[in-house]
Amino acid sequence: MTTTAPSRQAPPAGPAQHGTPPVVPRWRRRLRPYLLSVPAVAIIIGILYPFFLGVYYAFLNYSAVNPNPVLVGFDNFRSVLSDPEFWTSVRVTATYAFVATGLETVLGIGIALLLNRSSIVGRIFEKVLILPLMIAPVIAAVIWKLMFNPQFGVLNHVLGLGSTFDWLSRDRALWSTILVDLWIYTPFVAILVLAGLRSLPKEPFEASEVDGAGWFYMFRRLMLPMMWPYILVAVIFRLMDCLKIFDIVYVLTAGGPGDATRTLQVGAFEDSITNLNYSRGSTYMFLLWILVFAVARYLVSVLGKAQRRAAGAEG
Amino acid sequence: MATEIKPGRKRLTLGSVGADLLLVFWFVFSLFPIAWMVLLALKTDTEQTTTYFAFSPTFDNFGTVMSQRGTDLTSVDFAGALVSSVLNCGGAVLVSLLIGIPAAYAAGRWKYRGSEDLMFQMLSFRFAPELMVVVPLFVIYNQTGLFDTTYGMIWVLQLVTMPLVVWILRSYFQDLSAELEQAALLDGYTRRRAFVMVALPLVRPGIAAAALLAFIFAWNNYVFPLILTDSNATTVTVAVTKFLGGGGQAYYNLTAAAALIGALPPLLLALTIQRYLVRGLSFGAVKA
Amino acid sequence: MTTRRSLLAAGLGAASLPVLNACGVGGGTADNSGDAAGEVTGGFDWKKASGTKLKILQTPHPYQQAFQPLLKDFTALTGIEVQADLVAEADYFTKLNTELAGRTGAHDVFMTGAYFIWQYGPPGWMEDLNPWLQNTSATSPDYDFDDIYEGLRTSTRWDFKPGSPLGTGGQWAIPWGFETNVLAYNKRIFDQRGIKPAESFDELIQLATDLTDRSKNQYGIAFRGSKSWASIHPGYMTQFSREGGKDYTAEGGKLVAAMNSPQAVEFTRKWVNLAKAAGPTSWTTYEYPDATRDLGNGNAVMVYDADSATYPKNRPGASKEAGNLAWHPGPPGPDGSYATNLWTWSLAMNAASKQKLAAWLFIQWATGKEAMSNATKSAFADPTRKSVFDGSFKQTLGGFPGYLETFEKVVDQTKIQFTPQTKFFETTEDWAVALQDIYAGQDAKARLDALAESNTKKLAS
Amino acid sequence: MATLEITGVTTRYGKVVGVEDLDLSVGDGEFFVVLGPSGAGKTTTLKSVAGLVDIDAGRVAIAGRDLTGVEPYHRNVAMAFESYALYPQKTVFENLASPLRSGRTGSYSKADQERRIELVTTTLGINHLLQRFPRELSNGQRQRVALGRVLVRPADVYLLDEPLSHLDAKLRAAMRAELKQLGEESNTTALYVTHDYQEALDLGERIAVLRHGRLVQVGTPEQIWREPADTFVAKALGQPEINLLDAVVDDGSLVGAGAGGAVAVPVPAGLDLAAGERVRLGIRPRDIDRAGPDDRPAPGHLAVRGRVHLAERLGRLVELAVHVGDTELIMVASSDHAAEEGDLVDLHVDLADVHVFAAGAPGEDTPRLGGGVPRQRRPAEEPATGRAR
Repeated sequence: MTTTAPSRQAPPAGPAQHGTPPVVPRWRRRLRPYLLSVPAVAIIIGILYPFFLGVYYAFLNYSAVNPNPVLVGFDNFRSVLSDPEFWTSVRVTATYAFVATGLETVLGIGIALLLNRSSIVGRIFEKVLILPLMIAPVIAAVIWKLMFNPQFGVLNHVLGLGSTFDWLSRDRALWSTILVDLWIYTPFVAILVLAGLRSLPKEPFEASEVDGAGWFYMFRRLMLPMMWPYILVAVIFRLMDCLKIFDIVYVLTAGGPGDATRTLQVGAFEDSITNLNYSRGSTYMFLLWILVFAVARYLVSVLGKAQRRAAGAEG
Repeated sequence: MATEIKPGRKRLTLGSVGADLLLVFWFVFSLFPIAWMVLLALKTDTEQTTTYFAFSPTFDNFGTVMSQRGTDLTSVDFAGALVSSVLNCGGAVLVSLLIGIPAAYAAGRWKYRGSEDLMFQMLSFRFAPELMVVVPLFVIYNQTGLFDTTYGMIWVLQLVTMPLVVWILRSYFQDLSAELEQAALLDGYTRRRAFVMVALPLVRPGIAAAALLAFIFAWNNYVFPLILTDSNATTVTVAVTKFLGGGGQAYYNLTAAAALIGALPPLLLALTIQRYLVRGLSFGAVKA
Repeated sequence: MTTRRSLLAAGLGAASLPVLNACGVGGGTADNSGDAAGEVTGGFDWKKASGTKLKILQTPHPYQQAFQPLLKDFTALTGIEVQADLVAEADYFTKLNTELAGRTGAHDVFMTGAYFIWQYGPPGWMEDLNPWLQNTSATSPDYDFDDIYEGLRTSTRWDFKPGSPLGTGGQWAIPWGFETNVLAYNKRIFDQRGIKPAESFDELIQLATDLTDRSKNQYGIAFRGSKSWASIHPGYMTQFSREGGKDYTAEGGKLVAAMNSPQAVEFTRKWVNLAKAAGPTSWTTYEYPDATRDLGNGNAVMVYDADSATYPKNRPGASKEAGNLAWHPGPPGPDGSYATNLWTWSLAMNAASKQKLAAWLFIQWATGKEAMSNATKSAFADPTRKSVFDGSFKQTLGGFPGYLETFEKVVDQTKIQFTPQTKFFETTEDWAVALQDIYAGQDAKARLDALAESNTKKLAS
Repeated sequence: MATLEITGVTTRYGKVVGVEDLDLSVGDGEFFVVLGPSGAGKTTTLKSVAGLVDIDAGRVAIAGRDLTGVEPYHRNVAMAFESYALYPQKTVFENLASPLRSGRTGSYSKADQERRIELVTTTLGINHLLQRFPRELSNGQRQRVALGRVLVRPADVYLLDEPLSHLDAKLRAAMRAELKQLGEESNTTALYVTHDYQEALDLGERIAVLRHGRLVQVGTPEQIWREPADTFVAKALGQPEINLLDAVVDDGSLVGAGAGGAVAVPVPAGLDLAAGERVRLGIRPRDIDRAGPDDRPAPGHLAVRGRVHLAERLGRLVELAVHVGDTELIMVASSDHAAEEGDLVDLHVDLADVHVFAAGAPGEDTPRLGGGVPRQRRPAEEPATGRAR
């Protein structure tokens, strides 16, 4: 440096220049992430405590008619697992969860991509994208139930379906509840994906644009790999919540007609709250928990891989 | 905008119009029920199920919801429910952020033993069906005096907010180059200050998204406040459903009006937060 | 994995038993009877529990609304403050069941139906009110319990023994308001066509079908069909009983399901076909507000449900068809039976309440002559006291054609037509599911046979 | 400014080795370059010094003070990251002011800060960019800002990770000159990482060559250039790469295999090689001169004749691939002496420029035989003066 670069001046007195700097032992540095997580762990333990109690119920014969329960081992599980109604519920739950999550993911990504073009239409819609999420699902379901009503509902009126089209008939009820789920939660996926999209570095896209890559190529090869972590987080949350779906279904059909929309948690509700058979309800919920657990476990491992791949794609 | 991936302006005409049409299609579907709720909220008791679009609109329902008549119908002061909802959900999100950000940071920044397990635990909050925990919780709350209190709601809402906060933020922290904070350390800042000065502002969109979604989900939660509160800490959502009434008198118009009023706080929050949401994580040059 | 497993172990090891007891599991039924009623001595005085604060749990209902403005009178009379928490009907029992199962006494008094006693009583969640009624120190000499219709008084008594009739055992709740399940119809349309309500079930079917015109969005008759035990008890159970159906028969101390008897199958098939031919399009989601709304809007010409559920639609300005509605007992059975199923909203005391005297004073006041009389003045409710019904209530019935006649025709045969049993909700909801399955095309006989077999088994276990 | 001692440092990332058993000793005020291909552990070395990664063994000392367990912000070192690591939400000015505002690099008034930043940015040619955000800069500008954030502050050691890699050629030359001047004039201890041998030779007072996380050779540029410790070092320096010929000891000569005996150099003094032993000869392309057809080789020079197989023009220079028998020799000639493909050319090489390495399989690196510069643990007493080329 020809001029007097500051660096060449006498080093000013800084703390580092004085005495021995404090030493942080290795074990304390190793401990750091754990320390940061301690409060979270505390919350986990505190809040999962009732959950363990619920699990414990599943091994008792506790119900209103039997308030002095004893341990019955796996009796509840045997009885629930041999009940065809339970397996109907598993099928209904799985259909609901996978169809709803799948459609919401595809729609959510599509909407996010469309909004990300930042056209004028997009900019206006972006402001209202999240509106359906602002209506509590319980209320949203009530509103939709009113709209579905064949006698005075607005849907049959506007769509010209007359007074005889039953949205919640045995054949249609499941799909109609999924429709309501889509309406409420697609914005959730879209907003997560949109936030992720906006956080992507732009250089790789510019580079491949210069290389003359097509839109679809960029989407598949660049954007999707980088977006997977964000998408998967949305999918994980949606799938978990869908597997546990209760409120929308309960308001719209209470699990009917027959058992057409009797999801697992609706079944658990029937047992625990309507029938006051806590142990059977807990067994249902524990089995549901296992199902959610397994699905989440799998998705999280996929997420881990996606994150490593995304890191690769970006780095 | 960080990623304008339409190559060039060539396709602007046809592709762009088509895309806008798709958007319009979605938003008609998305907004119609809300528009219909607004109409419903403007109808009188007799019009609520007998008219579609032609009726004489009135704003009385909004007034009724907030008035003593609303309180008589629901046993809850709606304005009070709004306040406790804001306190419950705001508090819950705040606690989740305070506790969740360090945890998300730790999980996103370091691969340490058990980090994946811990993260999975956080997620597993959401596995348990609410009905499974709510009966034991009810007893515990009554024994500990948390029943029908804001503190109790903040605590139980962690089930809703914490996993969202931690899991959304972890992705952001993972995406954030560690070298930025390292540069700050070498600039002479402590880890905490480096975190606050460098990492935190950069994950702000993530924090905004997580906080907003957590707030909304907490706001919309129904089973917990239904069981764990009465009139002191009860929330807007529970209060809204009370307008559905019973005994053959259902006030759909009041329910819609109440739901719309009840959607205002999260809506205001969303509008405030929106500018953080659209700002990208990378201000352009996080990565080389 | 290590983390999770150890967490699980730690959680279970530390948590299980102590809290379990606290949760009510293992508590048994011994702790509720106590002798709270016996502890009250001396002369009766409304002010005996002055200064306490009472919490009551209610669901919005005409009865509740009628009493809401009167609560301050109670406070003035007794010095007891009342916090009345309302929970929407759809969620009422979720909330109530959780509270009772938790045995925390969060609410001292709660609204309940008679069927709930069958389920809440055996675990000891409800206080037997007999000792309170007997204790002259706790009960005002003016109370006159026998003024309450006898059918109602017995409907809230049971000894919890399967097969035992109602009216035995403890008094678990005091009836507060009640409903008979009868036919409400749109008199304007009937008059237009110059027709009269049906006098037999088959005639009703024919009439309802004739009145149905889907292109004009008008159908003959609305009744509940949703997936709930509550779809069985009003119109269905009433007509079921009139047509000779029984839910269970007692055989050697055991209950055997009889909802698959030939009469029951025949009636059920007709009932479901009626729903198809002349019922609401979305019958399987219909609860009573839906049915009464359609009546009020003029979509449904008749409703077979509780009289007090249809009543509010006839109040001036309350609905489109207000002023056009009339009541009829519904078709009698082949043998002329007007057997009618009863619903009563009653007030019960939480066995875990910590201020039982105050709670009793409230129940006593709310079901007493004066308060009930005042309540029927300000808003409508079928009062449970004969003196009130004959007194202030009859005067409000002027604009309600056929209401009083209907009431008087059926009231003597109005009682709970169900056999009391501790799995009422489970088995009755299964019944409703069976109706939905038949509605969806399953054979009535086969489906009801399966239901009966399953319910017999459930009651035996 | 201070000395820097790295003793037996091993840093691993899980099972992946960053650096292993690294010993380096940098003198007070020395401009020390670490050279190596990517993945050699260069950046890990810097981060180990800075305390940004936990070292698994060994110690780092600055000014004689052991820094084990000392937090980065207490080490008083500055680092320019290869990724720039500029704070995206801050302007260039704020980025540069950041170290001055932390309170750990001294205390500066607002005016002090502005003066220092002005000086540095003027030197780096970025003083017109102060109010811009990093996203509004080109990569070259970003890199200069990153360098500025180091130079703006005092530090015991500057750690510079490829600080010139993203500059265009012209700017790089200019910046290199600036840095060189900095190194010479100031008393700055600097650890400078690069994969560019020219930069290393140009800037380094001494150079350490790393491979797979291990130290291969330390020395002055002269030593590294003249006496590469092994074929890896030899190949790392110079473009085109050094020619390596298998040879056999025959009658006091090293005879290149496959060249039909055309390449034969006497066994250097002090090398004890038995007849028939296999070695490798290393000849740098630039050390091969093209002679005129009648030029006689000077004493101590090797002369061979070959046929030009390929001629590739690289600006002013031409790279020639010359076949001598079955052996290909790469050489660089100035375009004035350009030869056409197919021409016969005479090549002269100073025998002093012929390096002898142990024999090895193709692709295997083998050590220098004799005359190798011993691995040094102490810095040279006097600053190296020689500069290769």
